[in-house]
Parts: sequence; C-alpha cells; structure tokens
Amino acid sequence: MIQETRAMLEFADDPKQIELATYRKNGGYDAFEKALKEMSPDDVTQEVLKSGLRGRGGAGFPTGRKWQFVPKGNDKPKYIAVNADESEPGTCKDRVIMEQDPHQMLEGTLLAAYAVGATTAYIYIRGEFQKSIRIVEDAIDEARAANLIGKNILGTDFSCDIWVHPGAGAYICGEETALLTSLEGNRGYPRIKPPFPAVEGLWRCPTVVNNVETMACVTQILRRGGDWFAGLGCEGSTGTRLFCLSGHLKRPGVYELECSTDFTLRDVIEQIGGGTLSGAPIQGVMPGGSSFPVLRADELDCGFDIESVAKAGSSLGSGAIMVFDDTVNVRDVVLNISEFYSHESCGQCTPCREGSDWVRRMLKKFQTDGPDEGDIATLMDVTDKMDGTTICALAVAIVWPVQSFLKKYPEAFAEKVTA
Amino acid sequence: MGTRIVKRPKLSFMERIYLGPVVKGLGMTIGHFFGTLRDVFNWKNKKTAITMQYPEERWDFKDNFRGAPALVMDQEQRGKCVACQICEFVCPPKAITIWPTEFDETNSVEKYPDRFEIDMLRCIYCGFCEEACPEEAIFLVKEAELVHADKRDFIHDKEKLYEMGGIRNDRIMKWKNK
Amino acid sequence: MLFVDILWKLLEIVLVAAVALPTTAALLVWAERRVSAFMQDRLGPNRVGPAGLLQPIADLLKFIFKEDVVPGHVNKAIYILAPALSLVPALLAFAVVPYARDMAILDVNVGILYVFSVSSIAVYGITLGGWASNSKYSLLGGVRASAQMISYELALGLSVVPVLLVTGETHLGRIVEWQAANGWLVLYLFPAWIIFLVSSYAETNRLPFDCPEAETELVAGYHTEYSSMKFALFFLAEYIHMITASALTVTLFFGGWHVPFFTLPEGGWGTTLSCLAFCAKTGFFLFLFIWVRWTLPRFRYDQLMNLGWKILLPASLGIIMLTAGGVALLAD
Amino acid sequence: MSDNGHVTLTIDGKEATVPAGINVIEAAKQVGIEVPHYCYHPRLSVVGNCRVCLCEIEGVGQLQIGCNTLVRDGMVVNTTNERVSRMREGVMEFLLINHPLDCTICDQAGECKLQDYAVDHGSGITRFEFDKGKKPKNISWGDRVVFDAERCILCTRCVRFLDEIAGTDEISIDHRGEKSQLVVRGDGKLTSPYQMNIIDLCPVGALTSRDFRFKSRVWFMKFTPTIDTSDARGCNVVAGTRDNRMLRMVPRYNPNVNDYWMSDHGRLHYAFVNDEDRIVMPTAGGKPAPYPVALSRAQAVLEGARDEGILCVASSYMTNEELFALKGVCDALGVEDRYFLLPMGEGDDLLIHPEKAPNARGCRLAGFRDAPDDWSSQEFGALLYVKPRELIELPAEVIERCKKKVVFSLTKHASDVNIPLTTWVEKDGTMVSAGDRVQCVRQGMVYEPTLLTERVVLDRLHTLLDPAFKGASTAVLAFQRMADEHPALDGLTWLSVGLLGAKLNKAEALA
Repeated sequence: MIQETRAMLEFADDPKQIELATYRKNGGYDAFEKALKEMSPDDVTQEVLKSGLRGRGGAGFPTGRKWQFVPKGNDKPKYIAVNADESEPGTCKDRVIMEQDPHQMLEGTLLAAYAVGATTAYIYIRGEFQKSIRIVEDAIDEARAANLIGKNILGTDFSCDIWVHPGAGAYICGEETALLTSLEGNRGYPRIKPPFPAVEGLWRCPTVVNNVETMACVTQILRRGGDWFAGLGCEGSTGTRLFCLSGHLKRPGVYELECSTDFTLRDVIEQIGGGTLSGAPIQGVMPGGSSFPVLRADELDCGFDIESVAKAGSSLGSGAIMVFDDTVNVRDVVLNISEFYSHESCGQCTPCREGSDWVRRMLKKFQTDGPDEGDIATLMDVTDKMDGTTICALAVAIVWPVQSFLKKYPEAFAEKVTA
Repeated sequence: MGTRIVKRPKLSFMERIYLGPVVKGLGMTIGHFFGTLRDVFNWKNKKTAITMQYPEERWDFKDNFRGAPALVMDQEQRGKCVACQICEFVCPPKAITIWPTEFDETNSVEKYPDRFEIDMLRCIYCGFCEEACPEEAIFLVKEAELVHADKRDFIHDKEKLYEMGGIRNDRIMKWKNK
Repeated sequence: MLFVDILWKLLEIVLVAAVALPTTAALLVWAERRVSAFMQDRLGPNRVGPAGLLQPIADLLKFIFKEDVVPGHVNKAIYILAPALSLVPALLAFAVVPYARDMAILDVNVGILYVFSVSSIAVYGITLGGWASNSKYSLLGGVRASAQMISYELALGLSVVPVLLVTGETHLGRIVEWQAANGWLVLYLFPAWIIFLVSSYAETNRLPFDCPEAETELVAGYHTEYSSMKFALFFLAEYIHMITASALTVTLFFGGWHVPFFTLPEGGWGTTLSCLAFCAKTGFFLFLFIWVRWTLPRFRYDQLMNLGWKILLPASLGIIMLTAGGVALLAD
Repeated sequence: MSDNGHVTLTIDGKEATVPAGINVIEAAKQVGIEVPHYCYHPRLSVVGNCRVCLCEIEGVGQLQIGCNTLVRDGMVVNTTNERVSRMREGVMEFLLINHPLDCTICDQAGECKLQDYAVDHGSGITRFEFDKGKKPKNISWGDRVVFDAERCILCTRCVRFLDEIAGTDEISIDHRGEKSQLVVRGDGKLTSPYQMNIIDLCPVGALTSRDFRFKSRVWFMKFTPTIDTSDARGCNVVAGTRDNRMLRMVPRYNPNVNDYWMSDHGRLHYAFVNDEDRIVMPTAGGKPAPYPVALSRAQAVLEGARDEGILCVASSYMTNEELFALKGVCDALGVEDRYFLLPMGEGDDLLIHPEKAPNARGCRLAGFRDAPDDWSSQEFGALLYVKPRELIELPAEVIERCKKKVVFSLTKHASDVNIPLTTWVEKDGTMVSAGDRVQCVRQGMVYEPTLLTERVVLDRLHTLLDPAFKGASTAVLAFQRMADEHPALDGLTWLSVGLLGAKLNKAEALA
C-alpha cells in the first residue's frame, strides 16, 4: 500500500498554521534565519542544487540551475516572481499551500531572494483565488511586522520586500514571460526567448520565476537539508511532490507523494485515488494536467516518476492526474480541452491564434457530425504545424492532448455521428 | 533535292474526248439544283440547302459562346462588380476602363464602379475578363450583333452593360454575409 | 412601205432591243445567281421582291448610283466607247433571228452571214476596253479576248457551213422552215452542233472559256477598271451575247420556233405559240450556259488555244468534208 | 573567423561575413536571400509574433524565428529546406484561414506581403472548411487612416510605430485569441502627425489611406523616386502617378534624411499638381500666346524696364537648375534686386521642418537674398516674379509698385506676361534640403504635353536677351554646368547625388 510522505503538508491540516506564531512554533523561518546568518547566498543555491529539486510548474527545470543563470555583479535590481497563477485544469496544489501554509511559501521566496540577491519579490496570484490572496497578504503583513520581510531583515544587511499581485484572469499569465509582462502592467503576452527572464525579465532586469510548490520545497530543503530531499523519491524525481488527483475517482484530492519506480501510475490511481467512483473501467488518464498527452488504460503500468511516465508517452507535468472512466465520450473530452485552450490563446502568435480556433472548430465538427474523410489527417497536420512554432508553449498544450487523443482512441473518431 | 518526274497517266480516248466527264459533272450540279429547288417548295422535308436564312433563323449559341462582355446583377438586382480592375488589367486590347468609387461607411460593400466602360471597337472577345473576374460579375453573353450608327455608341457604359448582362442566379453574393 | 409598217417595225425594234433583251438579260442575272446558289446548296438572293425577282432592279439601281470612276490614266474616249461597242453588236445580231413563225426584225437573205459579221465586231469592244484602261490586267484580258475570239470565230463559222450545205439556205427563217419540214438539224449534224456550242461559249467569254476575265489571274480582265454603268454595259453585253448565241443555236440546230409533233395553228395564236416555243428552247440553252458555268472549271489559256486550233478547227473542217460528201451523195 | 566586429556564418550554403549583432533576416538580406517576415521591421522592436520567418539553425532543436536570432560565428542557417518550408506553409495557411477574400477591393493588392508570401510560400489551397471569422470592416481612424479588422494579421507594427517612433502610443489590442482586434484609444481617432506611416508599415490591407483609397490599383501606376517638397527636410519619397495625374506619395528609405518615414503633411502635399485650374499656356497681355510670342513680349517688357530697375523675386520651390537659369536672366538684364520668398511654419524634432519650402538653400546658393520683412517703397520698371505655389506671396503693394510684370505661376495671375509653372514631379532637377544635402527630383508625369519647364523657359528668355547664350539641353547637363561653376557643388555629379543625395561641399557658404 502506497503511503503519503508529508513534508510540505506536514502541518497543513492545522488551521492555525496560517498564523506566524504557529508556523514559527513548528520550526518555521528557522531555516531562513540560519541561512541568513550562517550561509552565503551561494551555499543556499548549492544546497538546492544538491537536492536535485526540479521546478514544480510543469516543465521541470532544475531550480538551482535557474538561479545560477542570474548574472552576478550586475548593478541592475533583481527580482523574484512567484508563479501562483494556478489555472491549469486539474491543478489545485498551489492553492493548498497558499491557503493552509502560506509562510512556507514566503520563507522559500525569501530564501530564493537571498540566494540570487533579489530585493523585491512578487507573488502573482490568480485573480480568482480571492481567499488565497487574502491569506497570503495577511501572512506577508504578519511577517513584515516580525521583520521577516522588509529592510534589514532580522538585523542583517539583507532586505527584501514581497508584494502580492493578483492576476486578471488570463490563463496565459501562468506562462513565466507573460506573467512578467502582466506584472509590468501590460497585456499578458508571452515574450520571445532569448533573452530568458533570469537574464532579462521584469523591467529588463534579472528575474527568477518559480512556482509556489517549488518555493515550499526550497523551505523544506533548507530546513531538512538537500541530502534529505535528494534521498526521497527516485533519481530524476527527488523529494516529495503534490499530486492533484481528479476525475472519476473515489477519493480525489491533493496528496504529497514520493515518486518511485517501485509502484506504477495505476497503483497510485487505485490505491491513493481509490479507483473509479462508479467502478467502471478506466478509459484514460492525463497524468500531467490537461496540457499533456493522455494515457490509455493499458498504458498505466509505468513507473511513477518523471522518466517512466515520459517513456510511456506523457508527462507528470504539474502533477494533476486526471482520470476518466469509459462512461464519457472521448470526443467531448478533447473538444472541452481545445475549447479551453483556444479561449485562452493570447492571440499573439499566428499559429496559436488561428490554429487553436481551427482545431476547436474541427473538434466541434467531430463531436457533432464526426470527421469526414481526410479530416483526421488535416487535424494532425494542422496541429503538427502549431507544434514548436510559437513563442510560448500554449500551442503545444493543444497539440499534445489533441494528437494523443486522436492517436490513442482512433475508434472514437472512426465514424460519422448518425443522428 | 532531286527532281522527281511525275508521270502523267495516259488518258484513254473517252477521257481525252472530255465529254463524258462533262456530262457527269452536269449531272451532279443539276442534282444539287433540284435538291435545293425541292427545299424551296418544301417538298419531302429533306434538306439539301445548308445555308441559314439569317435574320429569321439564328444560330443557337452554345453556353460557352464568347459574345459581347456584359456585367451581371445578383438576385436582388444589385451589381456584382466591385471595381477590382483585374479585367481592366488583363484586357489585351485595353478595351475596359473603370473608375472605382466607394460607398459610405455604413454599407457592407465598400467599392463599386462609378463608371465602367468597354470599348467594343477594341474588344476582341477573348474572354480574359470573364476568366479573371474574381466576383463572377462579367460574362461574355450571347450577344454578337453589335450595330450602331455612331462610333460613340460602341463604348458600352455601365447601364448598358448591366442591361445586357441582366440577373444571374449565383451562389456568390457580395452583399450577403457581410 | 406603209407608214404603219414603219411604225410597227420601230415598235418591234424597241420592244425587242430595248425591252425584251435587257429584261431577259436582267432575269438571266437573277437566274444565274439563283441557279448557281441552288447548285451550291444555297438559296441565293431571295430578299428583294418575291423569290428575289426584283434583285436585278436593285442591282441596276446600285449600278446607277455608284460612283462612275474614270481612272486618270485611261484613254478616255475609247474607254467610254468600249462598253457601248460591246453591247451594240450583241443587240444587232439578234435582229435577223426569227423569234417566231415568220417574225424577225430584219428579214434578210444572208441572215447567217449578217450574224457573223456583226458579232465579230463585238471583239472590238472588249479589246478596246482592255487597251484603253491602260492597265496590265485589262490589257492582258483584252489581248486574250481578241485572240480567243478570232480563234473560235473560225470554228464557229466552219461549224455552221454544214447547215448551209444541208439546207442550202442563208436565210435564217428559211433554215427554220427547212427544219420544220425535214426535222431538226441537230439530228443530222450533231458533231457540228457540239462544235458550234463549244465555240459559242468561247465567243461569249463564258465559262469554261472566260480567260479574258479570269478573276484569279487578271482580277477582272478587260473590265478591271470599269465601274458603275459602264461596267453594267459590259455585263449586259455579255448576257445579251448569251441570249443571241442561244437563239442562234436554237435557230440553226433545234428548229427555231418549230414545235415537233404538233401542227401550229394558222394566224396569231400559232405565231404566239411559236414564239413561246422559241423562247422555251432559248431558255433551255440559257440555262445550259449557267449550268455549264457552275459545273466546269476554267480552261488554262494554252488548253483553250489547243482546243480551238488543234481540235475544233480540224474537226469542223472534217465535218464539212463529210457533210459535203453526204449531201453530194444524197443529192444524187 | 570573426574580426572587426564581424561574424561569418552560412545561410543556405552561402557563406556570409556580416556585422555582429544583426539578426538572421538582415544577414540573409545581405547575401541576397529573402526571409519572409511581417512583424519584423528594422526600426521597430522585435516581437516575433508572425512566426513566418522561421528558420532552421543547425544544432538547435526547434525552428527559430529569424528576427530574434542574432548571428553567431559559425552558425549554419537553413531558410528554405523542407522542414522550414513546411512550417512556413503552415504559418501562411494559419494567416489566410480567417483572412477575407478582399483582394478584389483591397487597396493593398499588388503590394501586399500576404499575397506575395502566399504565392511564394503558401500551399495554394485551403483546407479550412468553416466560415471565416467576422470582424468590423471599414472603420475610420480619423480622416486619414481606414482600418479593416478582418484583414489585420496582428503583426502590431502600427502599434509599435506609434509607440516607439511617433511617441503617441495610440493603438492597442482588444480581446484575445482569434478575436484580437486593434483599437485606437480614446475616441478612436488617430492624432499623430505621422499616422499615415502605419499604412506603409501594414504588410496587408488592414490600414488604408483615406486619401488614396480606391483611386488606382498599384499595378497601373508609375513610380518615380523623388523627394517631398512640403518642407526643407526633403523626405525621400516615391511618387505614384497614373495617366499623368499624381495619386500618392510614400516614403523611400534614406538613412541620412528620413529613414523609412515621412510626415502626413508632406504625404498629402500634392493636390495642386492635379489642380484643374492650372494654366497650360502662357498669356501675353491677357491673351493666350505660344511660348515664343510670350517670351519675346517678356523680353520687350524686361529690356524696356532696364533703366528704371527690375525686381526679381524667386520661389524657394524652384530647383537649383531653374534658380541658376533665373540667375542667368538676371545677370543678362543687370538686375540688382534679387530676392526669394520662404514660407515658415512650425517644426518638430522628428521630420517636420519649420521651413515650409524645399529649396531656400538653393536660392541662397544662386545668389538670391531672403526677402526683407518690410519692403522698401522703391519703384521698379518691371517685376520678374516666380510665384511660390502656396503659403506665401509677394505683398500686393510691392507688386503694384512695379510698372510691368512678368509672372510665372501655377494658376492665373494678372500680369503682362504670365507663364505657367510646372510642379516638382514634372521635371528633373536638384534641390538643397536641410542639412545641406543636394537631392534630386525626377520627372514622373506630364501635366500637359505643351508645358515647358521653367528652366527651359528661362534659358530661352536668356537666349533672347543674349543671343550668345546657349542653355543646357537637359537638367543633368544644367546641373553639371552649375557644379562646374559653383564651389559649393564642386565635384558633385548627377550620378553621385543619385537616389540618396549628397552633402554640399562648402556648406558654410550658405549660412
């Protein structure tokens, strides 16, 4: 039986954990104080590197490496941006941290700011998360009152201020460059890379953009040591991760799990999620949220870590495991996904702006009438041409699920719908 | 190149006397004579005369006949031409001249010909204009008999062209869905 | 002669020369166009008047109203004279033809000689027209015409000699009466008739012997430079020549006004019927003219001369010998 | 190897050494390869949203956009291989699926990048079987620019131009995704004095000129490189004419003068060329007279007034050649009082110059003096007056003080001899613009075949006055004669002035 390994969520069930006093009583800000007083910024980065922490936003870029990209000896101000614009369908983990243990994220943010030498950090919270915004703002006020945020923190030379920036409801602002553009007060348009944000981000200054969960991990790493973190999980997927199980499950929810090759994705779904609610067989699973390829029921016997799932043809992504049983129509699922993404396309790049809508309309036709001859090939070709031809990955977020659904459920798209 | 000597066939006496073939020839022509004569009196309803009695009888033009170019209107009697001037551009003898103008801003169609003239003394009935027209607004109609006493009348203006073209039931309607 | 007779003669001359012949010629033009059209599976002019019968009048009006161009380079006097010179002999030759029983404008003993002498003048009109036009086409046409007419005049004349031999008459009316009594001469002198026919075609410049006009080579030959009424006169002359030639053929070989197997009544009715018979026969030969024209192609000029000199002349001479021999034998 | 700030790279198998720091599009341009692009413009910031300049950089997994990829030493670029052309075809297809079939009524047709690239890089067919998206059309953005949202491909060149160059930042994008649409802030009307540049910038027909709209298809037009004569800046332009009528002006790239831009005022400054009221024949004593008659009359007038003094007033709209021809006439008559008229107005820091005439410097070069603010009350026997075409005129009382008048003018002007003027698009010549640049104007049309240019007329008048004088047969020869004479033009030739102009030699002589 797979068990949860609670590190980030250790105290999450305590409703008082959102208060600074409780958080400090549970060992909060000790790691930050220690780092501030005993460690150099480089030491902090080294500790994170040692832990093997990979970004929890979905792309999985090693966090320590990202911090190292920030140029040293540059007199431009540096910024931290915490990506709390959690809008991906199926993902709900950041909200748990923000609403149940906000100081853990703030501590990680401060540690990251200390590591890269940033003096300002912005927490870009999705506009719809009104409760999160309130809790995080209260937590910041409390921490600022306790001189954990602000000038000369805890009597040291280090100064860092943290601001909450609510988003205005665009999914694309969860993309790091669009988030920065939005922070600057402009339309949330992703920017072309290079230059990367770590070199030229917010107001053309070096900026580190990290996910909420990543920041929470940083807190845990500094609190318990990089070696401890590296010892959890398996190679390439160290530490614990928050997984959001959703869909037709008996026990959906956010679980903190270690990745392992010892058990399979199916085990997780069945043992943690408790199998399908109706008992009907699983039809498919999207293990990384709606923007990653789907896995058929017979492909679920892969190891539960980043590499194994990638080998199976999908990705753990942001850890949103969405399960649907065979009572749903695959055409509806894929149409729903494409409707979401075409609605959220920012409209900047041609292939995404025009292509996403085209894909949506084709899938709408598949759903209502079924495909004509050659339509599937056209759709595959169109999505191919959207893949990798845009500034950000939103186009890819349409291409992957759509292509995988078409490939894996050919029978669902085989014939015309007869009235 | 060598010289080739063609041997003339040696004619027989009867051939040389020439009268036989003359009589034969006379027989043939008189046959046609009476054949046509029979047509004139409508006897036996068999046709020898092949000529057409033009003003009364007229050629049945095929649909792809290339007569005079004309402008057509859609089902709602509105001109289809948008004054794109492509016909003017392709016209080999430069017979077409268009002066475009625009509707006011409230109109769904922006551009139309203020004046549209085809100089039929220049037109060579090539059909390029019909071929090139992206709006299917200009057609070569079955009108082939253009007779005017005044040269200026050969310059067909917009009204004349629309009158010749008339209404054409067609899918393409620029006024719709705009 | 009584004054009334003179008046009657004048009336006859006017009727024949100024009314009947031109009208026939005009009708002939119409017939030519209609017949040629029919033979070519066309309908021909059928717009002006019933069946297009008024077409010749339209043509005439056109000729009258067309601009009368006299080119600057012509010999003006002869140029103007030529068409008249072409027309007048054709009219004159008709004078001795007995167009009905006991009817002829000029009742002369030497009718046949008169015909030959008068019709020989016609060549002057054409030759002079060609020469006066001062144009190479016209000149060539004129030269051809004179050469052709002189050549075929011989055969024409010689082919009539057997008629004289058989009938012993030069009076055309009496030749017809001979035939009425003894049967048509064509039965006796078929080869002579053939030669006469061919030669008469050549004499009238009709196809297949219209080398003087020869559009394809000479534009229009001797009348290239003519327009308007002067051209019309040439045109008219050609058709009246045709009528005269047909009338002579009928008179000499086909019994003239004689109707076979039927005895004409005496008096006015007989005369009228004889005239109709004459007209019908002439009409047939006129039709033959047209018919031949739209059947046979034009001879090459050398073929024309070959035919005239090497075949028709010897043949007619031969026929004369035979006929003379035959007459001599039978007379005995 | 890189040296002197240059790098060597390979583009489509061609080796190229280009300055470091430029992007792949510019590098490819230098070796004669065109990488298609919509949103990229050399003078605007790079946003990389059209995605049509995708290139393959060897060693980089994904295709990269040429506009945002800076050249590196040893870089190997493929701009045409199968992978690139497939993706480019895809981008063209995406651009075209919702683009209306407006080419028939679109002014851009013929110079439309979408048409060009659709032919060069598109697949030629459409697989899009749905109704095209509907957006507002024929939106008036003030009285100069008309916007069509359906045709817009959202390259944001116009947005960036007004933001970065004109500095008025008036356009932004509304909605998102396929509903994105440009809007003008405020009352929806543009205010920038440079707003019409966005019409040239627009690679498609989304932005069209109210002035030029539907006047002519571009393929019927004749284009002549010349300069703008609305002010002393002398922006380089291409004048478009059809059937000998001027239809539009668009800026022509000249890095030394106007870059890619020009002001709206200059662009719309041509209506007088097509003016129906222009005179096309000289008049002498109010009656139409052929040139020889009018000129001998002018000769008589001027020679008769020699003793009483002649006032000569030139126009700063004349070309140098004409001014020197006028100078020759003045010399032959011994005229002392030589002035020119120069209208002044407002200027700005970008391109609008306060001197509202193109050739005040040329007037000074030819020895004419700036017109005094208050004219003396001296009386003259005759006035030889080349009337500026607008904005400024000789005061009426000065004209009245001259007994006889020989006037060159565009429209009818009361005088003893009135000779028609020609406009700058009807003749060849040079002018001296701000910054003392000699620039050429070129003949693009003929208003009326009988018209003679002022240079020819003045040379003929000169010959009448001095039979020994022989005028130059062409403007090129006249320029050469002038350059030989005048030290400031020393060493310049018509060819060295060329399309982009050349600096005067001794600029200080004109100050």
